[in-house]
Amino acid sequence: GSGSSDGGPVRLLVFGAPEELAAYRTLITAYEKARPGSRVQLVEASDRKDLLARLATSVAGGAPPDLFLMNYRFYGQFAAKGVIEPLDDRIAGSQELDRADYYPVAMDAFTWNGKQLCLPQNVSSLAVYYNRTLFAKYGVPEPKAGWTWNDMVQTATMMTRAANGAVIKGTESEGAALRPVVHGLGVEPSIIRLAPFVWSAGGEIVDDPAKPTRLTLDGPAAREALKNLVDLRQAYGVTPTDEEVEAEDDESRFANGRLAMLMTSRRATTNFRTVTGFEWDVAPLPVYRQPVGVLHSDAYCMPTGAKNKAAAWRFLEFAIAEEGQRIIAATGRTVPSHVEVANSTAFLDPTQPPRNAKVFLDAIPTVRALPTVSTWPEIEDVSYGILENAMFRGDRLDDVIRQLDTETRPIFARGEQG
Amino acid sequence: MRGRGRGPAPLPEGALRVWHTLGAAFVLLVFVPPLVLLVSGSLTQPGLPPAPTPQLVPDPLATVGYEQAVALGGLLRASLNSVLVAVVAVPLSVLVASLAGFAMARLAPRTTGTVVAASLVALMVPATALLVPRFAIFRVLGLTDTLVPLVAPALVGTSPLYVLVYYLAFRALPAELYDACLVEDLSPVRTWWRMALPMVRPVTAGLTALTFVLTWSNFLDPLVYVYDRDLFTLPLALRSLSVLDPTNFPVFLAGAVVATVPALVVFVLAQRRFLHTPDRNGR
Amino acid sequence: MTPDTRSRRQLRLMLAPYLVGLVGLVLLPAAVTLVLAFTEYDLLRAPRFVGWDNVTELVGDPVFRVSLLNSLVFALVAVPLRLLLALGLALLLHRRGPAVGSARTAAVLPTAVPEIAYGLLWLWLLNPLYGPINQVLRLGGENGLTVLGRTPPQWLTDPTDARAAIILMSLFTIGETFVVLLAARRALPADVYEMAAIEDATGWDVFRRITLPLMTPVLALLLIRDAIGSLQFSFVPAFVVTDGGPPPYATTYLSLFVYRNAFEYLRYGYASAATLVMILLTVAAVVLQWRLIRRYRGFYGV
Amino acid sequence: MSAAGLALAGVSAAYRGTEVLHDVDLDVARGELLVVLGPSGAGKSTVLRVVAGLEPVTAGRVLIAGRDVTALRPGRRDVSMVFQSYALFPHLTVAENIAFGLEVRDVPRTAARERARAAAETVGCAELLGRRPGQLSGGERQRVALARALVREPAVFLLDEPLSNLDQALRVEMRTELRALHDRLGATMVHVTHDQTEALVLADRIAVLRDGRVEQVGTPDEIWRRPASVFVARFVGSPAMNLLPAGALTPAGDAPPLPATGRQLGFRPEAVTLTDPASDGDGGPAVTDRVEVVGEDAYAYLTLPGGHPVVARVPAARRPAPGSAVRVTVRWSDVHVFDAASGQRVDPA
Amino acid sequence: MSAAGLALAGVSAAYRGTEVLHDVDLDVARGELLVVLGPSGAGKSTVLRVVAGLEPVTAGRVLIAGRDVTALRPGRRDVSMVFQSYALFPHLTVAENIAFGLEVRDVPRTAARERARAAAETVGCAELLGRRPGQLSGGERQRVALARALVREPAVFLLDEPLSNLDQALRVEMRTELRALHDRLGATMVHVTHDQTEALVLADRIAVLRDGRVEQVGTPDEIWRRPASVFVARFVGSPAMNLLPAGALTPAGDAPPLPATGRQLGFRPEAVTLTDPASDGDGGPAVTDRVEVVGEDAYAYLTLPGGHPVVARVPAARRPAPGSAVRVTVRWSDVHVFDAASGQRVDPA
Ligand SMILES: Nc1ncnc2c1ncn2[C@@H]1O[C@H](COP(=O)(O)OP(=O)(O)OP(=O)(O)O)[C@@H](O)[C@H]1O
Ligand SMILES: Nc1ncnc2c1ncn2[C@@H]1O[C@H](COP(=O)(O)OP(=O)(O)OP(=O)(O)O)[C@@H](O)[C@H]1O
Ligand SMILES: [Mg+2]
Ligand SMILES: [Mg+2]
Repeated sequence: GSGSSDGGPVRLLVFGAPEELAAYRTLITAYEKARPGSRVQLVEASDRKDLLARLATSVAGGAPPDLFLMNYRFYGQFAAKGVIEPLDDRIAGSQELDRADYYPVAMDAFTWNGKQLCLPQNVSSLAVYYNRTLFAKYGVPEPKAGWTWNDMVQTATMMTRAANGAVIKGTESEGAALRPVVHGLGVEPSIIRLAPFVWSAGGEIVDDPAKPTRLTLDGPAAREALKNLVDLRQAYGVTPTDEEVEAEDDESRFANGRLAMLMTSRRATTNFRTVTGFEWDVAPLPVYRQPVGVLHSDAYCMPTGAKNKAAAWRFLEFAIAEEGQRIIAATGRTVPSHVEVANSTAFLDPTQPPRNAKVFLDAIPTVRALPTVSTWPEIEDVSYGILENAMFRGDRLDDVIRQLDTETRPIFARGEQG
Repeated sequence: MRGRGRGPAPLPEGALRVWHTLGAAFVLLVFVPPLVLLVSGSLTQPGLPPAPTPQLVPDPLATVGYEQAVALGGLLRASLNSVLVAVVAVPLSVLVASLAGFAMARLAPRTTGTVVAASLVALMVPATALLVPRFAIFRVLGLTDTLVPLVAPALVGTSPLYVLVYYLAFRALPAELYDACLVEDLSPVRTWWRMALPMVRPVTAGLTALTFVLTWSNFLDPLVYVYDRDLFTLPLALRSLSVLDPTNFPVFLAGAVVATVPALVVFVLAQRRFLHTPDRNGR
Repeated sequence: MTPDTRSRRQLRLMLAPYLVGLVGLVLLPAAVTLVLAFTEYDLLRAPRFVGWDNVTELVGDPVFRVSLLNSLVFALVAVPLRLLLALGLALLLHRRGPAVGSARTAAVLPTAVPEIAYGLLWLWLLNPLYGPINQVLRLGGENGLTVLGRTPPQWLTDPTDARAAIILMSLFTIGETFVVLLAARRALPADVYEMAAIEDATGWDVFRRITLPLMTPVLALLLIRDAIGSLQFSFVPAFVVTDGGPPPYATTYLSLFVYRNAFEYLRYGYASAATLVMILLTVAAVVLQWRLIRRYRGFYGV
Repeated sequence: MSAAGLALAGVSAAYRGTEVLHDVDLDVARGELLVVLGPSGAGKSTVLRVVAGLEPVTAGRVLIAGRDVTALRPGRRDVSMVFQSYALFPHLTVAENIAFGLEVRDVPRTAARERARAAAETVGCAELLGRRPGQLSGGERQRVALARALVREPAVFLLDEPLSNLDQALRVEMRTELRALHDRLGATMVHVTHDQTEALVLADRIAVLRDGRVEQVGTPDEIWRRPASVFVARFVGSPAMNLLPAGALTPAGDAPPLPATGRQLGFRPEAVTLTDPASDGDGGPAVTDRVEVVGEDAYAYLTLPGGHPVVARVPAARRPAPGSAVRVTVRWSDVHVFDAASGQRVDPA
Repeated sequence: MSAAGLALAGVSAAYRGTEVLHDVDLDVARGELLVVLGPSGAGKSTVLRVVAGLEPVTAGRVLIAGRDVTALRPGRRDVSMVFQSYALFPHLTVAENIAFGLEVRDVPRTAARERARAAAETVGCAELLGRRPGQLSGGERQRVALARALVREPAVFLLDEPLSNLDQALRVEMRTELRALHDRLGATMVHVTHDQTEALVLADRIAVLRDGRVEQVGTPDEIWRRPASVFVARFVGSPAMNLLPAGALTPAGDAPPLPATGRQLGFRPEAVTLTDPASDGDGGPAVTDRVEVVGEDAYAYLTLPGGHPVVARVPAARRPAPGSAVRVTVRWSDVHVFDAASGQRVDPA
């Protein structure tokens, strides 16, 4: 039968904002309807940290969920420890799944020691969301494909406006009344935001993408990209200050119509679709030398200790295959990993913003993945602190780069990779 | 037994009252605003850009926050679960704590000393250190994904501190009262029930309220032990609201209000016990 | 008078549920965790014994040192403040009077707010631009400055201000201490206070010579509890409000350090070692306090 | 009367609305020792508490040394007090308890301790100085409470049954000490007791309280010899004064004729003489019900023919046997006449 | 002596290592009322606590109704007790306090309340039933404590100064009630008091305790008339017995010759007769120091030529003036002879 073999429901551990969780519930309802008798129980965590805590304790306690959804940047620590069930055999035996249907870059990101451990549900990349209404209001040309970093800085500068509509420089206004009411650009100072520009400038993030041992931001290209990122705040003042970010994060600032451009992934779309006050769209990332994107992808993984593997697999098949992908894509949350679905109206729905959704698809051929070393989450956390201080406090660039190197090196050393 | 009469007035009544009232007013001024802000914040229209000036009465006044909080967070179901846990865990916890505190006050000093030391040690153990081993225990007992692990802390009186507080309270009762009970051939349990427990009613009221709050706001345990959304308790539901973006603060403040109100009610009820039962001196 | 056998048996039975809980739910699990401090354990694979490696690594770990320092500073500042505040409130509000009832309720209200909700509330209150606190501070000032012409505190971005914010938050949740002290104060015999009144003892004398010594056992317990509690300071505020920042680790307390390592970086063994250090520290602090209290008690002889 | 040491003028007091003192007037001269007598619950302690300022008055004024202290807080009234319940500080040693009042008044520590020791010696508890109240017997506690009151030299001493838990011997001793102290200090003292001997021996004047009203104030002699009412007459003296309707017995001596109704005659057991019924002389016949022997004295409980009970004090050696018939004589000079309706004393015109 | 109601055999007891009872032997017959007398701190309360089982013995045995209860817990000893400090439950009303012992023994609630009311009436606090102890006067509390003990019918009643805070009149009344109750129930009672009259009137026998040792046990008459030691002689009776070295005074009557040293003569104030120094007759001269008047009686404090003090009881009406010279006569039949060294009674051979 199609009912779950061990009786209990398939437990799927995910995290997300309430709207995202609603999307998963939609998927599950559809599945249970399509496969009568099957039951899937959504185990909800509110954020990644909660999910990790749950996952780890339950694995340690010997009762892990049957499936969990996880970003490739964070799955390394589980992959390395052999707690994720390789899926190759099941894929091979599957009627519904064909490797070839999926973007290889996403599939590869979840390959560990040659084994396919998880199956990606989405393949996203960074894009620049922009407020068309604002651009129109101030008569600034909208960003377009192929624009450069300098174009972006210039656009951002032009879009940083005071209450009276005049262009102002955010740096002069520290602590003063003349805070910009509209900031030109929102971008968070993290490795994952920095990476595509480093690559685009011809640099590298780590010494060896397969077996990284250190961050290599000391290379000239990487250094330039980093400096330019920091200068957005320190020299041009086009991004909000840390105080302003704490007061109102970039995503809400954008949603509230006071941020002209925001660099983020597909994830924000669900939220922005609720915006009614203005029109918005997406543009590709600016480039230095060649266009490069950075991969954002989440996948379903099955713990080796799962009790309900067969049933879990059946749900996984459904979720990853065309129908499942359509359902999730319709919520706006994902750029489907299934090539066909991605190019269908389920994703490129012309009735829904962003009109330029194709930007995400166009970027896919150029995206690169970050390393999946098992200690990567720790490296991101450490470097985020350092980068934040660089961007907002204006730490000396040399110190920043040295600090990044020395503080992450031991973490790399502890890491394991596939 | 000593002590008589109503509270005396070491200061002339008038001056004393003024001082106490002034003090009380000051306390109100300091402690109430955060909560008023909580309520007023929760009544703000979500999704609007934040107001640049402080607003005590939000404009426009909106209950959308509550609607969204209830819908998004599944607050109703979660409230029900929280109530369920509290209804079982709080009385159980107070029972365990008062029984243990009483036993400690009456047992030989050596036994008591050991238990006190063990309780202090237990107080020192951070909650995070217990999650994983406890998970294993609960799994062996087949109790994960039930509400039982959320009730389990009642076995330690929710916090060993409460056991110790009971212990001190029982120990402070005049020895003659215990003697009188001995002469009346009361077994320890009955001495506890008929004499000691009624004598420390304010302590019980206070600890019940505190136990309720701790149980009610327990966040780590359900996070780790409860899988089923239908078993979520309020803090978990709130936690999922906390990932909303900041412009939606009315939604999570509304959730916070919903989660806070029952605790407040319990506190006010307990407080009434404090106020209206005369204390040991008939005040 | 030591109880007879039957009573003893009954008393032991009364103690039994608590002991079961204490051992089964706290001491045993804690022991397991502490044993894991000497292993490398990632929660996923079997633990591997590594001896003192974790501890050695801790000693050299700058993040750990910062967290430790943060926790100690927090304890040194917040614990006395909290206790004094709660004691002051208990003494102020222990007798009936107009508004006293409401004031008592008000004083425990913040404690009644579930931790997460409380964190969310403060996250909003402390918002540097739109938070009510800074909005009030800016009242009357110009250009986003306070009346005194200063920039209002950068609660979430300046390390010192952020630490202050966490302490401020903790000062409002003294309900537990307050309630316990209030109950203790109300249990004190009235005639003794009448006696003191006749002797014209000043408020200070009454406090120092009567109230304080009579309440010493409870105060001692609370002091120790609070010291313990703040060293492993329930990490929710740091977790929800500041996320350990401002960068790099301004409000990363030991508890957050432990949580991160254990559940985010899956270094459970390492986190256990930190827990071990934390517990040892607490033991040291408790023993020290105990001694001080003992000396004090010797003086007053409670 | 010399300058007022303490005065209560029209004082009323209430506990939660129930008035327990009604319009009490009392004047205690400076240096006088007033004993307050009265049945349990009469309001004796309340009087002291009102003077000390521990209870507010609902009406009237309290003056200490001529100063109106009604609105003053207790500490400002310059009184010291022994509580009926002792009110010892449980956490302080005996020495610290006694020295408390001095130390909070900033008497140097050593001086305070020295005076505490002296006071403890006065009440005979010097060897207990290092103990805590919990380790003392009842009488020892009471002595500590007394020492604590005596260690200071206030304007007024308020002593609420300070000797009730002491044995007779010690009580006599303490009584003498108290009197000596009082004479030495010239202190104003208000002393509540239910021990008649104590009251009669110690007091300059006695105030008899009944249901929160002052029934009579007078010297011990007045109280004893000229009780103002039946209540005072019967309350003071043990066994209580005999009370008969006029006519039930004809006293010996030059008694004026009395209206047969509306009057009551009172006479103490000491005023009764028993003679052999066989012997002649006046006096009525009576039957002995029972006899109580107290040391050298015995009390014979008799019944007169009309069924009226009479108690007589006789030497223990010459007590009648229970059941035996006796002849009862009462000296007229020892007889008090009261109005039967009001209970007030009626002095033969 | 009838079957033992209560027996202490070689009982010692200690507080934290300090022995306060030394080898106490006491036998109380079933239905007997034993009064324990002794100075403050003598160990009277401790005796009761040992009997009740509230303090362990360090040696010896306690028997109640012939049963060895030394190892039994208090509740199993079938005693009820009035605590010196009352030990009322502050959270219960008077009615609940009194009924407590019954209700915990599963007497039906209404029956318990009924008996509680009856007991409250016995001690005269029926109108207080709804109050809490905090709202009572000292004497009222004591009566409640007494009622709580009397409401049951145990094998032994232990009453620790149950009347100390009552006024004389009430005390006499309660004393009679207690005696009547005792006679009615045939209960064994141990009653601690420091009121001599109470002891003498109430007791079947009196045990005098001194520093944790039994000094004498005997009927009131024996204690009064044949005190076994100087201590008992002086402790019982007020003012205390006069004590002179043999030779200081020659009693009247057929006194046998006494060795001049090594003996002490004791005689009560009642045994002294004062005569006018001018009148003749035997008796030595003395000077009156001061006079205390207690109702009908007066106590004259005299000094003999050798400087020895003597107290005499005289009728108040015929008291000598302070400072006046008198002649002192003592009846030989009322004189007690004690060994000067040991203080023990010496009976003329
Ligand atoms: N808990 C205690 N710890 C230490 N010593 C005590 C304790 N209780 C009583 N004592 C001492 O034991 C002795 C006897 O005490 P007990 O109470 O039996 O005296 P008592 O004869 O009842 O005196 P009183 O008439 O004053 O009540 C006293 O010297 C007293 O100080
Ligand atoms: N706190 C109180 N609340 C209510 N009534 C009280 C309170 N204290 C005393 N009373 C009542 O007031 C009356 C007088 O009490 P008070 O203590 O003055 O009596 P007392 O003369 O000292 O008696 P005793 O000799 O028994 O100590 C009594 O009827 C008593 O019941
Ligand atoms: Mg009184
Ligand atoms: Mg005693």
